Amino acid sequence: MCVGLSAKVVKISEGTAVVDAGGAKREVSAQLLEDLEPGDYVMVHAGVAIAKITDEDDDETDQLMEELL
Amino acid sequence: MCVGLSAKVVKISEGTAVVDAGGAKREVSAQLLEDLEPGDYVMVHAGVAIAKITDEDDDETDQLMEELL
Amino acid sequence: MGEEKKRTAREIIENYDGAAVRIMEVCGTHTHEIFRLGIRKLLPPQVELISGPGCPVCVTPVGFIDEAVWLALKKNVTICTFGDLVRVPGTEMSLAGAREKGAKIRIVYSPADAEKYALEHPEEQVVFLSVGFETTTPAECLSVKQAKKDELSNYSLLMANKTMPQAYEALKGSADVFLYPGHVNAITGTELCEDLTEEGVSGVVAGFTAKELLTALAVALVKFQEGKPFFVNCYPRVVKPEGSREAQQLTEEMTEACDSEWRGLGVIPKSGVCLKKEWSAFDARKKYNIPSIQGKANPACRCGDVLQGKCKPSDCKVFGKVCTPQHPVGACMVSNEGACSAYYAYGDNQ
Amino acid sequence: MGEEKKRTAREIIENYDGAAVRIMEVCGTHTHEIFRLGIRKLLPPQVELISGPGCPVCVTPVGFIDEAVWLALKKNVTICTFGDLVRVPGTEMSLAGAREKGAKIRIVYSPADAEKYALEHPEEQVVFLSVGFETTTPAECLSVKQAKKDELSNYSLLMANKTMPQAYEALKGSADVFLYPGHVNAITGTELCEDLTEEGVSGVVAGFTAKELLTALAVALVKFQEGKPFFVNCYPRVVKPEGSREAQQLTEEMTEACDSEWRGLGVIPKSGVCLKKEWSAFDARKKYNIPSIQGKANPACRCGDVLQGKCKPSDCKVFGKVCTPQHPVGACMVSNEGACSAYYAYGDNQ
Amino acid sequence: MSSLKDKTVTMAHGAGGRQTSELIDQIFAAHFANPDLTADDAAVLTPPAGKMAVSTDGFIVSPAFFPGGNIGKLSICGTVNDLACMGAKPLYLTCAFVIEEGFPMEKLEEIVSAMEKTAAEAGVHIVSGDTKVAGKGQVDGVFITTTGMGQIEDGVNVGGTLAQPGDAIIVTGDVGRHGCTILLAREDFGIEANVTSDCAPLWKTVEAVMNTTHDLHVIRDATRGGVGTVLYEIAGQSNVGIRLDTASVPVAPEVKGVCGMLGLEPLYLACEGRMVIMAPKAEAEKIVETLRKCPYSKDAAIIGEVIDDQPGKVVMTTEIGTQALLPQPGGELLPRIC
Amino acid sequence: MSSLKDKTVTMAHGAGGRQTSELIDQIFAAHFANPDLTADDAAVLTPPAGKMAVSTDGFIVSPAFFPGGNIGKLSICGTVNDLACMGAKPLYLTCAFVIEEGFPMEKLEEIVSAMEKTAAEAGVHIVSGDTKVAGKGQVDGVFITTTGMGQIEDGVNVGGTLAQPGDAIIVTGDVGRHGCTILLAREDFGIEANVTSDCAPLWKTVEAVMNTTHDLHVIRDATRGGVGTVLYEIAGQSNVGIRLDTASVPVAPEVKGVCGMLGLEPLYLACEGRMVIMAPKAEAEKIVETLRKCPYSKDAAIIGEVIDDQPGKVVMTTEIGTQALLPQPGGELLPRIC
Ligand code: SF4
Ligand code: SF4
Ligand SMILES: [Mg+2]
Ligand SMILES: [Mg+2]
Ligand SMILES: [Mg+2]
Ligand SMILES: [Mg+2]
Ligand SMILES: [Mg+2]
Ligand SMILES: [Mg+2]
Ligand SMILES: [Mg+2]
Ligand SMILES: [Mg+2]
Ligand SMILES: [Mg+2]
Ligand SMILES: [Mg+2]
Repeated sequence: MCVGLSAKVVKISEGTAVVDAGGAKREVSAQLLEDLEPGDYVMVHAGVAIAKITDEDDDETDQLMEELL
Repeated sequence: MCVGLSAKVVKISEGTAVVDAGGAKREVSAQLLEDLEPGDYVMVHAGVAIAKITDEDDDETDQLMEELL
Repeated sequence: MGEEKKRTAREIIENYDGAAVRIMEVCGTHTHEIFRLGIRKLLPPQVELISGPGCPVCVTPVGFIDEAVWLALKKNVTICTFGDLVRVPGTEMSLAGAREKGAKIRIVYSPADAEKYALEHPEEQVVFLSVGFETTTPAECLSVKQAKKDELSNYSLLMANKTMPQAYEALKGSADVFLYPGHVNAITGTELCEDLTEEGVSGVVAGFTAKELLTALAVALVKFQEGKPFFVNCYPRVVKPEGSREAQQLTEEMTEACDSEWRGLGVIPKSGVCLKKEWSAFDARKKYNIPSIQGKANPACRCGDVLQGKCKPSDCKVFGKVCTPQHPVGACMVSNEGACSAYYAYGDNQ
Repeated sequence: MGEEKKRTAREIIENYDGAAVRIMEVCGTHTHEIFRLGIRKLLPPQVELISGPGCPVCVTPVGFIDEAVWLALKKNVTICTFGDLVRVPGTEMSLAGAREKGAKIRIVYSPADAEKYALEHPEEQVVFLSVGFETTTPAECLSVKQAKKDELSNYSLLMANKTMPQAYEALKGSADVFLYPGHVNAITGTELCEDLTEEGVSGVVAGFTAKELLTALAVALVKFQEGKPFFVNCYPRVVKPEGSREAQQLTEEMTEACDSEWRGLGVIPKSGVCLKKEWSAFDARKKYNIPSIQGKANPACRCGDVLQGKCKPSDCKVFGKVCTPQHPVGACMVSNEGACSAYYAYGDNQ
Repeated sequence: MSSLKDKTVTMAHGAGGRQTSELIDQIFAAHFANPDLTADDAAVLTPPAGKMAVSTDGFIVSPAFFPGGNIGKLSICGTVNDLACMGAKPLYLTCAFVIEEGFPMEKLEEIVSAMEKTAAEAGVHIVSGDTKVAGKGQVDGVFITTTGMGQIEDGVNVGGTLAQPGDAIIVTGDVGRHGCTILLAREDFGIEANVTSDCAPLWKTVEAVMNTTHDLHVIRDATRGGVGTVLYEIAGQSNVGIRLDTASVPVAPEVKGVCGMLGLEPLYLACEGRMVIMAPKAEAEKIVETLRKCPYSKDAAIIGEVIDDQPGKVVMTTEIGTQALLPQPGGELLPRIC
Repeated sequence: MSSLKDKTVTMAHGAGGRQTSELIDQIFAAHFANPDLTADDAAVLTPPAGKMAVSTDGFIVSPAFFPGGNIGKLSICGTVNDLACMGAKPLYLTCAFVIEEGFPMEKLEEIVSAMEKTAAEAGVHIVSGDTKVAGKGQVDGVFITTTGMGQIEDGVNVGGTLAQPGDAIIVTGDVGRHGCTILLAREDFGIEANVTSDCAPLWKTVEAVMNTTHDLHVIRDATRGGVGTVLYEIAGQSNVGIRLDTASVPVAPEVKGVCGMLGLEPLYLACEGRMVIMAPKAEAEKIVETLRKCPYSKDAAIIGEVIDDQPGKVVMTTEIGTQALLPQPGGELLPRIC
């Protein structure tokens, strides 16, 4: 049940957003995130957008590895 | 729905009687008939024994014809 | 007279050579049995059998079905009923149609079973569709008495009960001889019928076996030839002159006369019975505050005329075409005891 | 360092030749992904992965299921739940078993959907089975807020929500390094984890993709070799040091800490959250006056030890024999994210 | 199998995975085992020689258990008898179950065990099956669909269009027992009577008749709608009249009693182990003699004849010697009888 | 048929009398008409030459109408495909309906019309049927059981036990569409995606493959339980290992998205128009080439191979190049998908 999903915001209404993951769309709560805009990527859990994602991809980890080593 | 059935009383309880027609038995109300006894024949309608029958058969009609003609 | 004595009822009927005579089977069960036994085929042409208003299902007006449908669908009530009522068309739909929409409709053998069901299902509201003549009304009253004894608050009757005397009055002149409904007389006795002879109305009480029916018809024909109004109880093994005192008392104790609508005959004053005030907790109309519903019968349907003997089922334009037991347009086609259904089932050729 | 720089995370892991190290995946989703990706096979023998208590379904005690079953069967309540809870065994039966007996059990994607269902079905009483850690609690709080806005009196939560910090305390010493659950940290931030280094507890926050997991493990191994307690946020695209202020505020506003029973860990003081007094109309325990139920887990089940990393699923005597995902004995076998279920699904040979 | 006690059918049994296989192994395969039964997508069979008869029927009878049988026995009898009606020896049978979540496993086994026994008696192999589980309240208990394949015996040509004036009409036993049993089993009417369903597999019976004579015109099982409906069907299909001697139609007194109480006609109550046979009068006595030696047709009787008068109609000779039409079959309000 | 508007199926339609006949005439016979269709108790058919394949399945999918098909289309595809899996050309089909009182007649006709179209496409004759009506609430809408008979083509020998190490594993198109469609159609999850069921009759597809090569070992339709369940089944039945190249399994992005949201594995979602084929590697390219020319298998792909390692198991090559077991199929909580 802890599944989290990164998805793209395609529509914003009051307090809710429609997110898209590979063409699968669903309305989720946007109440925990201010200033969400279409085009943003968010992490969705249990129907709530819980975090804005800086990067759609996990490329940041490359940087992390760079720094580490 | 007006079907009436002549049946034999096989058991008497308080206010009810079990009647038998060819082996099909059912509990019916005996509240409209006093002094019902096992062995009596009754006319049953909608779950109520509505009349005691003098004769199981319709032989009485023979007599009627006799008288008439 | 020695030879004549031995003539059987059947011979009397087949050889009747008297004046033209119209005999009305008041009771639907008689209609059905007469068909089943092929008795109509025995009759000489001048003897006409007319089917009367004696099927409680057939005379129940469209509005009654509408009330039951309303209770089932709007009030979520469990309807308990004799099976014949289930397919009678209402204005919008029959009870079978309501059941398709999720209504709970239970067919029971007796009102006592409906009361028992209510006792065993306290979470449901149960209404019994109370139709019938003097024969059936006591059974329905008994169920209410039992409900009171069981302290049920979820059982009531939707009543369309009727009594025969007013109908006889209304039908006077429709026939020369009435074949009185044996089981009604078993309850009411024969006094009224005897009294009717004084008004010139003839009749015989008939039973339901082949022999009883033939005898009653034979008696009717013989007596008719004698030329005077007559009454003969041809069902003495069941019908006593005084009827059933217990049933009469019960009905009197619990019900009172009211105006009642008969399909085809319209409202006949004081031809119905309803529960007295002290039993009104068991009166579904009061309990559920049923709005006054004006049922609309299909205008093509001539049930009314059929019930009064004014026409034969086969005279109705839709008989056997649009109106069949599978797709009944009127109540007379639904009930096994209805004249249209009997004409249809046993063929037009009788 | 020029060459080393290019070593991939995978190489670091495969070639780790440092001291023996026990890494605990706190989060069930991590356990599952690590199995799915076959990462365990890459590990040298001195690196041990232990599955921790981070699956909300697994740590939910038997009594909670019993409460839900009681609501469903005795109070005729419609239970809305995440799918994973449906087959978790209760003392007498699971929710699937209750459904066989006629209980209404609906699987929903989010608490908001449960609230919406309640709004659209005012005739039903709806209870959402509120489980989860810091990540999920905000979603459940939001549904209650919405229910208040919609003026619902038929929606409430049966809560078994938990928080991680107390669990970390309880598990201190079970492992050398914690793989922190990324989505919990997305809400709570990283302060607590950083503070834990001062108590000597090391850990990294990990994401969920292959690259993120490998990187987090590599970072953990490299840092572990350095010999000092450490903390690294290896999931920066989602986890910010401050976490989600909005979520923290919401949870603070609506809930308060309470003691909570964890399967295997027993009651941990202040490790649960429940609705504050002003929201108690939405608390199913108060609303339905649920009797105190002492759930009895199957004594053969070692879920508790598994959740604490004290044993592997395969050390449980009934694992894979009596206890399978088809007939789960304990919660760890039911949830996809449970350690027993992962060991079973991906085979014992890993 | 005491291990089934208290077990129920769950949604997982219908999900197509391991538990479906367990159910198949423990219940279905255990009882249906025979060389033709497949675990694959389809059974591979040797087709019948000559012409093949194929029939399918769904069974939804409520209650599923009734005096004289259960839905399992019924589901085999129904299809075996439909094949037998075509003069076909039943060879193969498939069965598809839809089961309500929570259905007791012991009851399921009782049903399957009755199927096994009845199939064995009829000499038919169950070759393939299917199981679906529907959620609580989405199906009432258990529904079974069986499909049968049979080999049409050489030299026999029967069918609903082949009745001829002069044929005798034979019924293989007393009528209406199954319909009456189901009515009573539902307990809605509070009537008790010692009536059991006539449900029986009749291939052996038909085979015995075919061994007596090949001069047969119609064989039909009188299921939904009873003997009355069958007679009207044949009268219509063959465009002949039918004269029925009501007095010679065998009816158990209990069935008569129940019908009297409820205002029903036994001729329109379902049978599940009765055939109506039409054959030239010259053959009729022989046929009846054969039937009376078979276990399910001891009360076989000639009940009428095919006439050229009144095509499409069924005419009864009544108890007073008159002729009257048998009322035409209508849309009766009967419970789920098959 | 505008006359069906507002009409519903009533109990009388299931009573076996005149209204049952009307329903059969107006709906079933009208759509299923073909020379083999019977009005009698059983159809009389010419049996297939050689070996005969027989398969039965019950269909209870909810909702009965979904993007890409309905229960009628599904009921034909399911059985046709089970026959095709045995290398059998579908010849005859029977269908038994259980219909809920009050079911709209127009919807029924839509279902039957889809059956007609699909049967025609598959070249199969519907030969016999049955209709039962259950009371409101005793069945959910409409259930259909179909049974198919087919002729096993000469020279082809396929079966679940015949997979051999070295076989290539082919899937005929993208996976999980049907299961995903049904999940979405139930609207319980509030997810929207442009996904339609892959439901299709595949006999022509299989025939094309058989015309390409007779060197085939396994053909199986990936229905309940999806491709993952089929692979485990075959691995068990043939006692071989299976290596799956996860990256080459075709999955529509929308299906991936939905699975991501709900935490499901596309390999375990049902298909109703996808076959898994196992054949020697040398034949694989040819087979895929043929498949890509057929209408329902444009996305056919080789997704793995049969190995002698790890018998009974399915091993995936993961995105990081490691080997991991595909999780074993379990008792998923899925809605009624077939
Ligand atoms: S045939 Fe039908 S429409 Fe005509 S009078 Fe009779 S019931 Fe009414
Ligand atoms: S295998 Fe089953 S019984 Fe054993 S610990 Fe895991 S869940 Fe509990
Ligand atoms: Mg059949
Ligand atoms: Mg049949
Ligand atoms: Mg038949
Ligand atoms: Mg199947
Ligand atoms: Mg049920
Ligand atoms: Mg099949
Ligand atoms: Mg199949
Ligand atoms: Mg298949
Ligand atoms: Mg049939
Ligand atoms: Mg329904």
